[in-house]
Amino acid sequence: MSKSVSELLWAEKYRPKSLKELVNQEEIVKRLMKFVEERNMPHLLFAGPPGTGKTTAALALAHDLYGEDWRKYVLELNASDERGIAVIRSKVKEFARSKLPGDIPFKIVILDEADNMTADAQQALRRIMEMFVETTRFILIANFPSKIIEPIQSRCASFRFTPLKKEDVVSRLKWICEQENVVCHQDALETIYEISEGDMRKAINILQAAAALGEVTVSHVYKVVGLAHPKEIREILNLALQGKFIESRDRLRELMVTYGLSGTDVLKQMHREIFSADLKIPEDVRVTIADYIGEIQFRIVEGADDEIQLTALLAKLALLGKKISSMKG
Amino acid sequence: MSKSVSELLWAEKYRPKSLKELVNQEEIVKRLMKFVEERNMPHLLFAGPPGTGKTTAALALAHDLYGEDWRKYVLELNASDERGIAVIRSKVKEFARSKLPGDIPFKIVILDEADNMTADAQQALRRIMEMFVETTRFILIANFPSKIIEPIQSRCASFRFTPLKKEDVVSRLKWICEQENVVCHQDALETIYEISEGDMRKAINILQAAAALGEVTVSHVYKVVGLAHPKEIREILNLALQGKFIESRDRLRELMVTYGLSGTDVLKQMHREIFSADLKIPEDVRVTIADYIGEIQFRIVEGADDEIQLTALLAKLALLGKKISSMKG
Amino acid sequence: MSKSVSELLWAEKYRPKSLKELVNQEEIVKRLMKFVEERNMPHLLFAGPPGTGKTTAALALAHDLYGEDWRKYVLELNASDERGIAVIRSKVKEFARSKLPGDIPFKIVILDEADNMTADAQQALRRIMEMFVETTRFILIANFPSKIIEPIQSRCASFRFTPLKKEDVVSRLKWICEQENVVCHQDALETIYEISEGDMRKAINILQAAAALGEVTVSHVYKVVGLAHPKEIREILNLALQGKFIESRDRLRELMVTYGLSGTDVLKQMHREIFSADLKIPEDVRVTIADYIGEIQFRIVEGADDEIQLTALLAKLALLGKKISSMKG
Amino acid sequence: MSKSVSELLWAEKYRPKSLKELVNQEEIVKRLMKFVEERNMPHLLFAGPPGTGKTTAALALAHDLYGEDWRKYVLELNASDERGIAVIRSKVKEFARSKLPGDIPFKIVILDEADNMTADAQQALRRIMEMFVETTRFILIANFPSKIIEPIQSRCASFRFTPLKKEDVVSRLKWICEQENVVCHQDALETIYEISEGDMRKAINILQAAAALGEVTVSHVYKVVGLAHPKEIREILNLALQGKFIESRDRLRELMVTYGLSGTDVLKQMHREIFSADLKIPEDVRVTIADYIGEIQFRIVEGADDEIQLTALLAKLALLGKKISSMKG
Amino acid sequence: MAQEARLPWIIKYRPKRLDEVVDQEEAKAKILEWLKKWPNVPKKALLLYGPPGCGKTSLVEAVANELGYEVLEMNASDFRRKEDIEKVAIRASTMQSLIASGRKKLILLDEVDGIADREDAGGLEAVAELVKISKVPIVMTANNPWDPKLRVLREIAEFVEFKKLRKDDIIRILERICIAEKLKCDKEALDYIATRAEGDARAAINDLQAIGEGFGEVTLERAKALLRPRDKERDPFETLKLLFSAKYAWQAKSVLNQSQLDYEQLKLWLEENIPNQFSDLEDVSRAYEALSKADVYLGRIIRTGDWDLLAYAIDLMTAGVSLSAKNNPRDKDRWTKYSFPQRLLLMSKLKDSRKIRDDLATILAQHLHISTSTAKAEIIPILRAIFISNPEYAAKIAVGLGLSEKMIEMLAGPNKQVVIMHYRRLKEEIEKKAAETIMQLQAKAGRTEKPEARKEKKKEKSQSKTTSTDLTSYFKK
Repeated sequence: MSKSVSELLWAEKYRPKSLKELVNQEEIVKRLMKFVEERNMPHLLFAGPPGTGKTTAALALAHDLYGEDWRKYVLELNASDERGIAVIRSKVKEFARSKLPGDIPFKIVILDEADNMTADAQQALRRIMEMFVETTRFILIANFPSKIIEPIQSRCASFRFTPLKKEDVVSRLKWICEQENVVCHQDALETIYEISEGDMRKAINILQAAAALGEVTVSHVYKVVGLAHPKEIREILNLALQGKFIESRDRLRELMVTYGLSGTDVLKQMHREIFSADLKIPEDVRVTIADYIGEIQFRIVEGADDEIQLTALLAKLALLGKKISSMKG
Repeated sequence: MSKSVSELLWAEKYRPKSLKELVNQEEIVKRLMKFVEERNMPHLLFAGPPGTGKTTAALALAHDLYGEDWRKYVLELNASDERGIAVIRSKVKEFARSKLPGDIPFKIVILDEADNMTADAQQALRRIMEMFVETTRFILIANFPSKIIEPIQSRCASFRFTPLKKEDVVSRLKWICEQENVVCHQDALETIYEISEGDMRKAINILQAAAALGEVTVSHVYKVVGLAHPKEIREILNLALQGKFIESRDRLRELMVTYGLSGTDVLKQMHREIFSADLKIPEDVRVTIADYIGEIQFRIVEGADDEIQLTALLAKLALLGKKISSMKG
Repeated sequence: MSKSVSELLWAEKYRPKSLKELVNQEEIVKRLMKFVEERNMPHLLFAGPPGTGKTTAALALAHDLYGEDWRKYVLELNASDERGIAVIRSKVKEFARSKLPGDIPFKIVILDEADNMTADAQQALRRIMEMFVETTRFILIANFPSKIIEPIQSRCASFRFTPLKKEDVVSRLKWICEQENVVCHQDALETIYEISEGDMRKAINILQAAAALGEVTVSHVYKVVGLAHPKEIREILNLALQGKFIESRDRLRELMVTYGLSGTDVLKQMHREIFSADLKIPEDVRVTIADYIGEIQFRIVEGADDEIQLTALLAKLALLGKKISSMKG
Repeated sequence: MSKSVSELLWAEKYRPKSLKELVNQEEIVKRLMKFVEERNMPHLLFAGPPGTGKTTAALALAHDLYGEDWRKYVLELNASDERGIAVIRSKVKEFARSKLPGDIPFKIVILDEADNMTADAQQALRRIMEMFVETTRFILIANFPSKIIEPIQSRCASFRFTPLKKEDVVSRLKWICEQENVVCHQDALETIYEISEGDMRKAINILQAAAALGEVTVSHVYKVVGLAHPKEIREILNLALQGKFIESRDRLRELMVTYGLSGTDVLKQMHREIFSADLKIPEDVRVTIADYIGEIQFRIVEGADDEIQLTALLAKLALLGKKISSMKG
Repeated sequence: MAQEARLPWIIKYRPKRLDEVVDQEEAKAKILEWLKKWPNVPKKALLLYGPPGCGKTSLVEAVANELGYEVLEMNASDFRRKEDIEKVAIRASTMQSLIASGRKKLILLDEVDGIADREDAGGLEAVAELVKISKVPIVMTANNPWDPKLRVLREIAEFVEFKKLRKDDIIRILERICIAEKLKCDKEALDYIATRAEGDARAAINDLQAIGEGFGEVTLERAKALLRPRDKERDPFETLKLLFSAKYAWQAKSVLNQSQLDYEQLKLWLEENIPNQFSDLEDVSRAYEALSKADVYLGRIIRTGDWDLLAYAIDLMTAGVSLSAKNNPRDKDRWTKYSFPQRLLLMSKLKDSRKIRDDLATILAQHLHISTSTAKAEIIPILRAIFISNPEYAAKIAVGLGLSEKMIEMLAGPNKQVVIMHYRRLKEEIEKKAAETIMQLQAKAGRTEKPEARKEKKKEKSQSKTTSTDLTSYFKK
């Protein structure tokens, strides 16, 4: 089952298996290859935004170290899965205890999302890392290195992964489309890049879902990610700014129903549109809207009602529009 | 209309019992029927706007799997009514424990409004889903799929329910009217569709209420909508805007006692009133009120006492009314 | 291995072993030496910011009391490890039970981060302290003495550790560089002091990490601590204040990506820059920015979206800038 | 050994052992001595603020009744002991029921902080107090007698302990300083009195800690209690309100370092000072500041950064100050 | 006797005979009569209630003494879980046979309001059961008869009220003790003690002992020195007046220190009275703004558990409200007739109506497979439309869904009479039909009509209620 699933998912199917196949993060790859060569390495900390290849690099490193059997010598833990440090301790203990075959220098524990652990759990982790250091190396993966406590950072060699560049992502997507015999449009691939914000895994997932609808077009892309078409969002903003409060609100409700958007989804899309050249409003209006969106998003995070708060946002926009036009008039 | 001594709500009376009876969401139905055939299925996630048949599909699936006795093998939970994940856990545990007859492959837990759970509760839910996976499958129902955490989404087969089309809703309403021997007008049915925004349950409810007035005409439909939302709220808003603060507050209290409304209920109804044509106030006042309501709703979320916050809102409205009239005067 | 690790870490390698080697906190050292002399002491409470030598002093005291074998008579507990008071009790019991050699007056329990314990746990701790007082003395270590309950405070002789002075830290760092044959720049050492805020351990860790990049320069320092160069932060602030909203936002995104900064990291750095003379803005603008940063930081702590909120902050700055220039103009 | 530790603690060392040594609450002491003389007494309820000698009086009474062996005949239950309804029904009842040794008129149960017991537990106590009155008398000690249920109050003769007078506390402290050969300043002793709010035990603890720093001076006193001098806090508030933002912030940082204050400590002190007549600001401004402080405290409670938030508070004050002066001007 | 001397006086001077019990003549008579008639009494248990120290337990003991009962006591110091009570019940139900061999028995369940919800789970229900089967009289005592948890006892026990003692009675008791103890007593001192006791003889005796014992005399001076008068707390009206008229923030803040109101109550009193005191709308709005912010702090306390925030809530609701009178500062001192918070009066009504609405929503939620909040937001309004516009049809739905009459009242508003009329008629119809069906079935099966007779009887007892719930469960199936 797991095999077939991984073949079905392009993100898995096209995930590089070996360090040699990694096309980005050249600096990092070079250093990692050195470890393979020397068959020795310190604990590692891989930091960077999602989808920049951190996990891929960790697995590829293991692959290159141990060959095809690598899974035997690797324990993968997802920190947000196994929240309790006690679980981590016992699993690592179990894993570290088992004997090493003669030619294997050490085993590897890959700990994903390590920055999601509490400071206390990280303290405990640090001790675990020390306890088993003779037989086991840790690769910690984190989005934000600053959320990893000092003492761990200072025990790890640290690698910083940067977001992939547009051309890299787009050309990779195009290549996959060719492998899969899928028709794709350049603007659709660019939209995918923007939505996925340099996260390769996300990008490939979107690509696959859009391809499932036939062709990879812009509107298919928006459909599969469950986002409204930016044009619609812009229209709502414009309506509100023109003082057509009730109309804008009706449109918004319709949109939310059609696409199944939550309040946060809508705000995120609005936030993106503020920076779009297609929204024809003066820059200072954009600025004010950005300020409002921050306020409303906070309220929703605090548990306020999506609908009431979005209405309040439209109301604020309508008042803003009125003020601007009265100033002009 | 029905001649029997007792009467039920049509939304339930005419709910399809089996997948075969489901007339919309064909794609989804086809996939679900496959599960019935194979007598196996993964966890499911049904997402989509209210009234698009999510719950109906879940119940019909259970019916088709287990036959008339299906209720024995199904646990229905509504996340917004269960107090805390601990309660959910113990209920599921209890339910999962009872033995399965030989021919039943697994039991089903239907968890409605799963997107109302906090991220932490969802994490716990995920663990529960895993714990009982041998004997139990979950069907999670949500309005906004983006509010379901990633790890749950990736463990579920996901189904997206889309809003019903006008012709589907209208023809269904017409069919019900025939069953009930109720005279109905095409334009009235269309009006119902528009008011209910593609929500089938809502549409049928309005239909039944309009039928209770005799015939289903456009004016009856509007009358029903008017009756459903008491004009008291409107009067309270008007009193406050006229500066009659104490009077408006007293009326508010009376209303809350008569109907058993909470502060949040009242605020939601006020929010609805702002958009009602029956409230005769200039549009820019509506806008300002919408802004106030957003602010106060946030405070209700943050605060301890709904009614204090509502009273504060009335005071603000009174002040607003005074300012407006002084500007005019 | 653990030995070599401690040698690898400069913070361990250069940690003073005996009270005599402690160069700061003279008053405290004098009092502690008295205890060694008298071979008697009450329970102790060491309070003060991180990295001011509390743990070092405790260990050095033990060392001076018991000689090289000191580890035998000392039980180190980290409150955040062994949260449960039950664990503490049993460990202390175990430890206190073992016989004392003739010439040892008492054993020592060092309890780190005691202020992280709940009030209830502290109450229980108090009883434990009383229970074993005949054979055992406690040294409690805390950042904030106010978080230690009254009854414990009054049972302890209390010592307040103050942050190290700039010259002390810098000269210590310079001395270490000499020992390690590392080239270092004076301004880099000063930057380390500022970033580490008088925390010696942190300072040494940063020094070591920066040294690993070759020389200890200012830019290496910023690199290893994962912070943007202050100049870049200031530029973003300036762009926003000049109304170049979109540009400032693009720069900010780039920065976050390059350095892997989280929203909180950015805010902390901005906060530091408000007080920098290199940022050429009037004092009242600084004031307003400080207010905004507080608000936005809180929102992010509450779980709001980093990106939306930082954008909102830049928007606020842009609006502020506009207001100022319009007032001038 | 435990003796020497208790001798190390002045609050223990100078705690009166016998009623004769009690220097305050003369009327009550006289009354209690009569009970000793008569070898009879009703149940007693000692009420009053902390540190007014309630527990001391209860223990001294027991001491005078039974002599040095008094602990044998007394059951002491403190707040930190389990005192739920089950304990009352078992442990306390057991003790009350057990036979009297020959020459003792009755046993004593001392329930410290009885007002913290649940109402149910208190209910369970009622009849025990009557049924076993021949062998056992109760002394209940409470800070808030109103939290003792009425039926128990009516079973006790109640005595209200009043806060110690300034001269009493100061002269006691002075006397202790003489015993201990410590130099002390009159104003320091008065400061101790003010901080300890008539709580003798707290006062002596502060005295001892301050003495440990060498002499008992005002600044040593503030240092050991971890409080800033109120005047300094007021100065910071004034600086901020006058718009001297950076200066106020530098002062605040210095203060926090010097006294080892946490953010919350500072906020609490500020909150106290804003209502002080020594801070010359309009009355409604005090409330506004209180709101600001509350907001900032909440943010810190939620996990926001101490430093950023305190800076934000000072910024808010600066902005407020500007507004006030512009309104005047 | 030496032993006796060491007793606290409240024990030493406890009434031992009936005539030593001061006052409470009515209660005495009731108890005596009830005991004499027992078991031929309407209710098989007595519940004596009244404030502490008015002699409830003493009276039971005295009566038992006089009439020769042996008292089996169970009180709050005993575990009173279900199983503990049941043990007593077993003894009680078999005790009759013992009477021949020994004295008559009486069970005293003292302090039944002290049966704890959690630790004594099931205790009160077990007491109710005990009363049913007991072969000996049962007397209970409690302080507050309105305690909701005593509701189960209301139907099975006769409630007998004990009054607060009058001051004169208390003085008489004290005088008697003074004589017995050979205390010189000062009339004013006794008056002072008795006043302070507020009808509680036990408290007064304790005070007397505390002041007098060992000194040989009771003086007003010592009474005042030892027994501080309770702090006089300001009533709500004084509290509000002081708060509104405060010129300084600290003045307004300090009103809570000595008030009968706590901050929660003060919040409600302010909500009610701000517009009574302030006339300017802006001032009013400002004051409510302060109150609203105070409430936000209270909410945050609940969520974070950080009670340090309470200080800020109090600042805002006291000083914040008081200093809001900026446009019309003279309003601050205006004489105002304050009103009692209507919300406190409406609270129980509101609770009832919310309960009805919640129950209704629960029925609808189960019926329609939706959440209760959706039921409230969507379905109840629609039902309301139907109930207002078509009473007959509404009645059918009410029957179909198994709604109660209270629910119908809420939904139908002005139409409630008509809908309920139809509703009752429909139900009768159904019941008739049901009865017919049962008869037919029985005729078919040829059974006796015993089960039906029993059912008929039950129906008489609680008419509409049972049928409506029966219907609910019927339709739930």
